[in-house]
Amino acid sequence: MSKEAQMRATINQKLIEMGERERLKELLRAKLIECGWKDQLKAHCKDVIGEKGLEHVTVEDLVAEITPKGRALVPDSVKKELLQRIRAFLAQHATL
Amino acid sequence: MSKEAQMRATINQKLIEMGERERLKELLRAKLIECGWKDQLKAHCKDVIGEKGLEHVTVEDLVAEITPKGRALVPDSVKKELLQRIRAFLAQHATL
Amino acid sequence: EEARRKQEHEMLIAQISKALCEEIAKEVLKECIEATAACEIKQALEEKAACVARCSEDACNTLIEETLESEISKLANDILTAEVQRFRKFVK
Repeated sequence: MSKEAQMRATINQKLIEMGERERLKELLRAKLIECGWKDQLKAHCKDVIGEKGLEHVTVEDLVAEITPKGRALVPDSVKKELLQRIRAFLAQHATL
Repeated sequence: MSKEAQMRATINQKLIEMGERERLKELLRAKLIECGWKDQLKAHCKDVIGEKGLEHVTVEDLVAEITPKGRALVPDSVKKELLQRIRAFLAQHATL
Repeated sequence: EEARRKQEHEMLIAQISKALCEEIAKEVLKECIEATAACEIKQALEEKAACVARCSEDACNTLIEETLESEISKLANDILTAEVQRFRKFVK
Protein backbone atom coordinates (compact mmCIF):
# COMPACT_ATOMS: atom_id res chain seq x y z
CA MET A 1 0.00 0.00 0.00
CA SER A 2 1.38 3.48 -0.96
CA LYS A 3 2.19 6.02 1.72
CA GLU A 4 -0.80 8.11 0.62
CA ALA A 5 -3.20 5.18 0.68
CA GLN A 6 -1.91 4.15 4.11
CA MET A 7 -2.29 7.67 5.47
CA ARG A 8 -5.76 7.96 3.96
CA ALA A 9 -6.86 4.69 5.56
CA THR A 10 -5.50 5.81 8.94
CA ILE A 11 -7.20 9.19 8.71
CA ASN A 12 -10.47 7.59 7.65
CA GLN A 13 -10.32 5.25 10.59
CA LYS A 14 -9.71 8.17 12.93
CA LEU A 15 -12.62 10.05 11.39
CA ILE A 16 -14.88 7.08 12.07
CA GLU A 17 -13.55 6.29 15.56
CA MET A 18 -13.91 9.88 16.71
CA GLY A 19 -17.43 10.15 15.25
CA GLU A 20 -16.29 12.95 12.96
CA ARG A 21 -17.27 11.12 9.75
CA GLU A 22 -20.86 10.88 10.98
CA ARG A 23 -20.84 14.52 12.10
CA LEU A 24 -19.56 15.59 8.68
CA LYS A 25 -22.32 13.60 6.98
CA GLU A 26 -24.90 15.22 9.29
CA LEU A 27 -23.44 18.65 8.53
CA LEU A 28 -23.76 18.02 4.81
CA ARG A 29 -27.34 16.73 5.14
CA ALA A 30 -28.29 19.85 7.14
CA LYS A 31 -26.61 22.16 4.62
CA LEU A 32 -28.36 20.46 1.71
CA ILE A 33 -31.73 21.23 3.35
CA GLU A 34 -30.74 24.74 4.43
CA CYS A 35 -29.56 25.83 0.98
CA GLY A 36 -32.75 24.56 -0.71
CA TRP A 37 -31.08 21.66 -2.51
CA LYS A 38 -33.57 19.13 -1.15
CA ASP A 39 -36.54 21.26 -2.25
CA GLN A 40 -35.06 21.68 -5.71
CA LEU A 41 -34.52 17.93 -5.94
CA LYS A 42 -38.10 17.21 -4.81
CA ALA A 43 -39.40 19.59 -7.50
CA HIS A 44 -37.24 17.86 -10.10
CA CYS A 45 -38.61 14.49 -8.95
CA LYS A 46 -42.18 15.75 -9.40
CA ASP A 47 -41.33 16.97 -12.93
CA VAL A 48 -39.84 13.62 -13.92
CA ILE A 49 -42.78 11.69 -12.46
CA GLY A 50 -45.17 14.03 -14.30
CA GLU A 51 -43.32 13.58 -17.62
CA LYS A 52 -42.91 9.80 -17.48
CA GLY A 53 -46.20 8.98 -15.74
CA LEU A 54 -46.41 7.46 -12.29
CA GLU A 55 -47.29 4.02 -13.64
CA HIS A 56 -44.10 3.97 -15.77
CA VAL A 57 -41.44 5.05 -13.29
CA THR A 58 -39.69 2.97 -10.63
CA VAL A 59 -37.57 4.31 -7.77
CA GLU A 60 -34.48 3.11 -9.64
CA ASP A 61 -35.54 4.95 -12.82
CA LEU A 62 -36.16 8.10 -10.86
CA VAL A 63 -32.81 7.91 -9.05
CA ALA A 64 -31.02 7.47 -12.39
CA GLU A 65 -32.86 10.49 -13.86
CA ILE A 66 -32.35 12.90 -10.99
CA THR A 67 -28.79 12.02 -9.93
CA PRO A 68 -26.92 14.18 -12.51
CA LYS A 69 -28.97 17.25 -11.60
CA GLY A 70 -28.72 16.37 -7.90
CA ARG A 71 -24.95 16.38 -8.08
CA ALA A 72 -24.82 19.57 -10.18
CA LEU A 73 -27.11 21.47 -7.80
CA VAL A 74 -24.84 21.16 -4.75
CA PRO A 75 -23.59 24.74 -4.10
CA ASP A 76 -19.83 25.24 -4.20
CA SER A 77 -20.05 26.96 -0.82
CA VAL A 78 -21.38 23.76 0.74
CA LYS A 79 -18.58 21.66 -0.79
CA LYS A 80 -16.07 24.27 0.37
CA GLU A 81 -17.37 24.22 3.95
CA LEU A 82 -17.18 20.44 4.10
CA LEU A 83 -13.65 20.49 2.74
CA GLN A 84 -12.58 23.11 5.30
CA ARG A 85 -13.96 20.97 8.13
CA ILE A 86 -12.08 17.94 6.89
CA ARG A 87 -8.84 19.94 6.48
CA ALA A 88 -9.20 21.33 10.00
CA PHE A 89 -9.64 17.80 11.36
CA LEU A 90 -6.65 16.55 9.41
CA ALA A 91 -4.51 19.49 10.51
CA GLN A 92 -5.26 18.53 14.09
CA HIS A 93 -5.01 14.75 13.86
CA ALA A 94 -2.71 13.87 10.97
CA THR A 95 0.87 13.65 12.18
CA LEU A 96 3.98 13.67 10.02
CA MET B 1 -58.67 20.49 -16.90
CA SER B 2 -57.43 19.77 -13.37
CA LYS B 3 -55.97 16.35 -12.55
CA GLU B 4 -58.98 15.56 -10.39
CA ALA B 5 -61.49 16.57 -13.08
CA GLN B 6 -59.53 14.45 -15.57
CA MET B 7 -59.61 11.48 -13.21
CA ARG B 8 -63.36 11.88 -12.68
CA ALA B 9 -63.96 11.99 -16.45
CA THR B 10 -61.77 8.90 -17.02
CA ILE B 11 -63.57 6.91 -14.32
CA ASN B 12 -66.95 7.86 -15.70
CA GLN B 13 -65.90 6.96 -19.23
CA LYS B 14 -64.62 3.53 -18.19
CA LEU B 15 -67.83 2.80 -16.29
CA ILE B 16 -69.97 3.76 -19.29
CA GLU B 17 -67.81 2.07 -21.95
CA MET B 18 -67.90 -1.30 -20.24
CA GLY B 19 -71.60 -1.09 -19.39
CA GLU B 20 -70.86 -1.09 -15.69
CA ARG B 21 -72.68 2.16 -15.04
CA GLU B 22 -75.96 0.71 -16.37
CA ARG B 23 -75.43 -2.50 -14.38
CA LEU B 24 -74.87 -0.45 -11.21
CA LYS B 25 -78.07 1.54 -11.81
CA GLU B 26 -79.96 -1.74 -12.22
CA LEU B 27 -78.40 -3.06 -9.04
CA LEU B 28 -79.43 0.11 -7.20
CA ARG B 29 -83.04 -0.12 -8.47
CA ALA B 30 -83.21 -3.76 -7.31
CA LYS B 31 -81.74 -2.86 -3.90
CA LEU B 32 -84.20 0.02 -3.47
CA ILE B 33 -87.07 -2.44 -3.88
CA GLU B 34 -85.42 -5.17 -1.79
CA CYS B 35 -84.75 -2.90 1.21
CA GLY B 36 -88.28 -1.50 1.24
CA TRP B 37 -87.32 1.98 0.04
CA LYS B 38 -89.92 1.93 -2.73
CA ASP B 39 -92.72 0.88 -0.39
CA GLN B 40 -91.77 3.50 2.19
CA LEU B 41 -91.73 6.20 -0.44
CA LYS B 42 -95.06 5.07 -1.91
CA ALA B 43 -96.59 5.41 1.53
CA HIS B 44 -95.04 8.85 1.95
CA CYS B 45 -96.46 9.89 -1.46
CA LYS B 46 -99.94 8.87 -0.37
CA ASP B 47 -99.54 10.82 2.88
CA VAL B 48 -98.53 13.97 0.99
CA ILE B 49 -101.46 13.61 -1.43
CA GLY B 50 -103.77 13.11 1.53
CA GLU B 51 -102.45 16.24 3.30
CA LYS B 52 -102.43 18.55 0.29
CA GLY B 53 -105.54 17.18 -1.41
CA LEU B 54 -105.60 15.43 -4.77
CA GLU B 55 -106.94 18.47 -6.59
CA HIS B 56 -104.09 20.65 -5.32
CA VAL B 57 -101.06 18.55 -6.08
CA THR B 58 -99.10 18.18 -9.32
CA VAL B 59 -96.42 15.60 -10.14
CA GLU B 60 -93.80 18.33 -9.77
CA ASP B 61 -95.13 19.30 -6.31
CA LEU B 62 -95.07 15.65 -5.26
CA VAL B 63 -91.52 15.11 -6.52
CA ALA B 64 -90.36 18.25 -4.66
CA GLU B 65 -92.04 17.07 -1.44
CA ILE B 66 -90.86 13.48 -1.40
CA THR B 67 -87.31 13.88 -2.76
CA PRO B 68 -85.63 14.87 0.56
CA LYS B 69 -87.12 11.82 2.28
CA GLY B 70 -86.31 9.68 -0.75
CA ARG B 71 -82.63 10.62 -0.45
CA ALA B 72 -82.56 10.15 3.33
CA LEU B 73 -84.18 6.71 3.13
CA VAL B 74 -81.44 5.16 0.98
CA PRO B 75 -79.63 2.80 3.39
CA ASP B 76 -75.91 3.45 3.95
CA SER B 77 -75.28 -0.23 3.27
CA VAL B 78 -76.61 0.20 -0.28
CA LYS B 79 -74.38 3.23 -0.93
CA LYS B 80 -71.44 1.32 0.54
CA GLU B 81 -72.09 -1.69 -1.69
CA LEU B 82 -72.23 0.46 -4.83
CA LEU B 83 -69.00 2.22 -3.91
CA GLN B 84 -67.26 -1.11 -3.28
CA ARG B 85 -68.45 -2.35 -6.70
CA ILE B 86 -67.06 0.75 -8.37
CA ARG B 87 -63.72 0.39 -6.56
CA ALA B 88 -63.46 -3.30 -7.47
CA PHE B 89 -64.30 -2.53 -11.09
CA LEU B 90 -61.65 0.18 -11.33
CA ALA B 91 -59.04 -2.02 -9.66
CA GLN B 92 -59.70 -4.69 -12.27
CA HIS B 93 -60.27 -2.71 -15.45
CA ALA B 94 -58.78 0.71 -15.28
CA THR B 95 -55.17 1.83 -15.52
CA LEU B 96 -55.80 5.25 -14.04
CA GLU C 1 14.70 19.21 4.21
CA GLU C 2 12.32 20.08 7.02
CA ALA C 3 10.57 22.66 4.82
CA ARG C 4 10.36 20.14 1.93
CA ARG C 5 8.88 17.46 4.17
CA LYS C 6 6.40 19.98 5.55
CA GLN C 7 5.38 21.05 2.04
CA GLU C 8 5.01 17.41 0.97
CA HIS C 9 2.87 16.71 4.03
CA GLU C 10 0.64 19.70 3.35
CA MET C 11 0.14 18.61 -0.26
CA LEU C 12 -0.73 15.14 0.95
CA ILE C 13 -3.22 16.55 3.48
CA ALA C 14 -4.81 18.65 0.71
CA GLN C 15 -5.09 15.61 -1.59
CA ILE C 16 -6.49 13.34 1.11
CA SER C 17 -8.93 16.07 2.29
CA LYS C 18 -10.22 16.50 -1.25
CA ALA C 19 -10.60 12.73 -1.76
CA LEU C 20 -12.36 12.27 1.59
CA CYS C 21 -14.61 15.25 0.89
CA GLU C 22 -15.64 13.77 -2.46
CA GLU C 23 -16.16 10.33 -0.91
CA ILE C 24 -18.33 11.65 1.94
CA ALA C 25 -20.27 13.97 -0.40
CA LYS C 26 -20.89 11.10 -2.83
CA GLU C 27 -22.13 8.86 -0.02
CA VAL C 28 -24.46 11.51 1.44
CA LEU C 29 -25.77 12.54 -1.99
CA LYS C 30 -26.51 8.90 -2.91
CA GLU C 31 -28.44 8.38 0.35
CA CYS C 32 -30.34 11.69 0.02
CA ILE C 33 -31.19 11.16 -3.65
CA GLU C 34 -32.43 7.61 -3.07
CA ALA C 35 -34.46 8.66 -0.02
CA THR C 36 -35.98 11.65 -1.85
CA ALA C 37 -36.88 9.56 -4.92
CA ALA C 38 -38.53 6.85 -2.80
CA CYS C 39 -40.39 9.45 -0.75
CA GLU C 40 -41.66 11.34 -3.82
CA ILE C 41 -42.92 8.19 -5.51
CA LYS C 42 -44.61 7.05 -2.31
CA GLN C 43 -46.25 10.46 -1.91
CA ALA C 44 -47.36 10.52 -5.56
CA LEU C 45 -48.89 7.04 -5.20
CA GLU C 46 -50.71 8.05 -2.02
CA GLU C 47 -52.03 11.24 -3.63
CA LYS C 48 -53.22 9.27 -6.65
CA ALA C 49 -54.95 6.67 -4.45
CA ALA C 50 -56.68 9.45 -2.51
CA CYS C 51 -57.75 11.10 -5.78
CA VAL C 52 -59.14 7.80 -7.12
CA ALA C 53 -61.03 7.27 -3.84
CA ARG C 54 -62.55 10.77 -3.96
CA CYS C 55 -63.48 10.48 -7.64
CA SER C 56 -64.97 7.00 -7.14
CA GLU C 57 -67.14 8.38 -4.35
CA ASP C 58 -68.20 11.28 -6.60
CA ALA C 59 -69.08 8.84 -9.40
CA CYS C 60 -71.08 6.75 -6.91
CA ASN C 61 -72.97 9.77 -5.53
CA THR C 62 -73.79 11.06 -9.02
CA LEU C 63 -75.05 7.62 -10.07
CA ILE C 64 -77.25 7.37 -6.96
CA GLU C 65 -78.61 10.89 -7.45
CA GLU C 66 -79.43 10.23 -11.11
CA THR C 67 -81.16 6.94 -10.33
CA LEU C 68 -83.12 8.43 -7.43
CA GLU C 69 -84.24 11.33 -9.60
CA SER C 70 -85.69 9.04 -12.27
CA GLU C 71 -87.15 6.54 -9.74
CA ILE C 72 -88.79 9.26 -7.63
CA SER C 73 -90.22 10.99 -10.70
CA LYS C 74 -91.65 7.70 -12.01
CA LEU C 75 -93.00 6.76 -8.58
CA ALA C 76 -94.68 10.15 -8.05
CA ASN C 77 -96.22 10.02 -11.51
CA ASP C 78 -97.47 6.41 -11.04
CA ILE C 79 -98.94 7.06 -7.58
CA LEU C 80 -100.66 10.29 -8.55
CA THR C 81 -102.09 8.72 -11.71
CA ALA C 82 -103.32 5.74 -9.69
CA GLU C 83 -104.89 8.01 -7.04
CA VAL C 84 -106.66 10.13 -9.68
CA GLN C 85 -108.00 6.97 -11.36
CA ARG C 86 -109.15 5.61 -7.98
CA PHE C 87 -110.90 8.88 -7.20
CA ARG C 88 -112.64 8.94 -10.61
CA LYS C 89 -113.81 5.35 -10.11
CA PHE C 90 -115.12 6.30 -6.68
CA VAL C 91 -116.98 9.32 -8.08
CA LYS C 92 -118.46 7.17 -10.86
